[in-house]
Amino acid sequence: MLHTVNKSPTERNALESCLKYLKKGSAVLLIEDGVYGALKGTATTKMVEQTLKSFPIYALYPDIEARGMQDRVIDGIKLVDYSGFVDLVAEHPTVQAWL
Amino acid sequence: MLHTVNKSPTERNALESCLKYLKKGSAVLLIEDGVYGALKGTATTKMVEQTLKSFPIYALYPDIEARGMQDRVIDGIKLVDYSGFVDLVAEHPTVQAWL
Amino acid sequence: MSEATGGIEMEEDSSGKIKKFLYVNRKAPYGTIYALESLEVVLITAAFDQDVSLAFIDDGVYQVVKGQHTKGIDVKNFSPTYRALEGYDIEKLYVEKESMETRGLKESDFIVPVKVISAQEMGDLMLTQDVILSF
Amino acid sequence: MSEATGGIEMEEDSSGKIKKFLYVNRKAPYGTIYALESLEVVLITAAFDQDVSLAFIDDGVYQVVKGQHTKGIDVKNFSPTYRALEGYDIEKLYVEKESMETRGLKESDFIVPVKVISAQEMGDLMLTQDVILSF
Amino acid sequence: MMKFGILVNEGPYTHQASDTAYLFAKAAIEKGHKIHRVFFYHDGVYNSSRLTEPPTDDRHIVNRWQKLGKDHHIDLVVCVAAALRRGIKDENLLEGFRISGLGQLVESGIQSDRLVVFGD
Amino acid sequence: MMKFGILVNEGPYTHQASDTAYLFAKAAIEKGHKIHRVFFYHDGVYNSSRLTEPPTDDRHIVNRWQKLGKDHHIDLVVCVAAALRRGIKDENLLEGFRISGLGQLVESGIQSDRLVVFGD
Repeated sequence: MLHTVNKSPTERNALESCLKYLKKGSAVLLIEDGVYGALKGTATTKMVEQTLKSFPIYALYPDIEARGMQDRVIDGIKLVDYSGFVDLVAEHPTVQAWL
Repeated sequence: MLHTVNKSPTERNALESCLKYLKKGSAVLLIEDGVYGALKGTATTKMVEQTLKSFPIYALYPDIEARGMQDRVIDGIKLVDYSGFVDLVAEHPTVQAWL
Repeated sequence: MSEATGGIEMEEDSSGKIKKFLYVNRKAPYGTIYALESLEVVLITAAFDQDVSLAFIDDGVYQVVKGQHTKGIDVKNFSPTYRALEGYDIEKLYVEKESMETRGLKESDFIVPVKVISAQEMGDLMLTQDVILSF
Repeated sequence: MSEATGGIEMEEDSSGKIKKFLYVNRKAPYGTIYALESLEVVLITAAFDQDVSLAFIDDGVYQVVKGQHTKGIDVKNFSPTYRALEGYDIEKLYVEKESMETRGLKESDFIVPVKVISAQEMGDLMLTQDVILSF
Repeated sequence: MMKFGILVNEGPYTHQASDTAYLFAKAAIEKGHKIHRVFFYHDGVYNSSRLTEPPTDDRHIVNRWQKLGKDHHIDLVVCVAAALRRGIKDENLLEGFRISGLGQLVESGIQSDRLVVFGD
Repeated sequence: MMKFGILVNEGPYTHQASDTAYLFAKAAIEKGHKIHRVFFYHDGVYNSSRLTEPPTDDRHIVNRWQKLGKDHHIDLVVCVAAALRRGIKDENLLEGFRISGLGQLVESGIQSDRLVVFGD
């Protein structure tokens, strides 16, 4: 299943909570303020890199770019546009929003 | 000065952040979902008890009661009603809301 | 909750189709309206004879705590509605264990019978669902 | 930001009184509108000849990061407005050090000159203010 | 006796901010303080819609502000810029509220002894 | 080709949810998928106000939904219970949206291949 996270991990617990529920076949898509979870060198980088070893993590590039974070994305996180977002939803049988 | 915090400390970083800025004469008032920060036996209890040694912490009783938390408040946290909230604002030269 | 049940229209053909709906509640009550309005959707979903489950995780576990008295904030106490869910055949209420424990709560603190399960089990439950709504 | 300056009315007598206004920005831009609408208040406050300071703490530090390109989300990029503040004699912009560092940012990442100060110093700054607005 | 200004940043029902602000204002008045103005900003502008119709067993947040304003001569000001982008205009504004500029908020900060912020 | 339902839980401008939902819907349509319904709940109901008037250099979120709905036969449904307590009625509802019950959301969950939630 696909988990979308739209909250900054330094303001709220949505990302950290989401990661507890991942299962085989799960993927995470970071959107809106959630893209701050895709960054290198922050307080939450280690947690995200650890997750990347077992699960694919995507980030919505238009949101990354809007926030000026284009040069800071963790290696291994895949960038998608809205079209890629649609594909991810279509590829996974369910989608859960972590609001 | 008076700091009001209206966010749950297990959802957001408002309380933790607020506590970093306390100075001599500062007081903290927990309101709305912020009253979850006034509880015993939670993940944030220790942080709050530590702060209590140096600064007064108040909690809005109507919000505690609404949430069914009346028997769980940390000893030393002072309970106030809306009238007491008004007094706290009047007693301190400024008030800052941690939203 | 009379407004909640208004406006049921089944003009489109969805008869017979039964899906598994999971409502994920992660927010505390009263500070925001999400808990109340989520409950309104839950009741409607049951009226459509769907297979409904409710998950309470993170601050969502506070929604089902006993002893809520809201007179002082002049807001309606909607927690008794959780007890009414049984009458709508909604009996699958799950509380995530770690969320409960880090908030100093135990099973006897809840206003309704809930099943306390681990994050692992909750993750498995999510996988079995057709539609997941979170508020 | 033309709408922001609409509706200035000084019919009541507040002439001569100068207070210290501190705007505390704790939220990231674009996910919510608070950063933008906070900036609109800041500009108006300057038009009233008040003594304005801006504090960026927690995710608020993201507001003043360079290189924002918002075309892809179809929202207006308002970050250049921070550079225009100087023209309104708003020059006291403070970034809290720990908030900056835990987000992997450094002084050269900001779109405007800011003073990076510790939480201790920020606490002292707050104490000297008359009015504190946070969004 | 003090003069308070109040800022409400969130809409009715969705967040508790408007409820808390109201109960604070009422308590302040009961204690003999003066609320000279309530300024509605961000989603707070939704507190002024005359079309608001909550369930009959629920509090009516909008009418409650209107009555408090009338009874105690409180200036209820809705920010014009915030209101326009959220669909609040004279057409759906409840009597007792007025739409004006952000300058009214700044003035409230200048003139009041305390400006108290309620938001999300 | 899939059939998507969309749920929007937040109002325009204040949160990015409505923007993201719109851009998602547009991309889905461009890829040949079908959006059969957008359901507006919670503060999402504010996305339907015909009185909305953003600054001229800003996107018009409400009109944008209307146009997408018209061009691609998307059912734009505003929850009646959520709308009433927030001051959205036929009186200020933009043409192209309709007010109906929560059953429409459940139906969307039943009938669509995916229900995608955008909120705060």
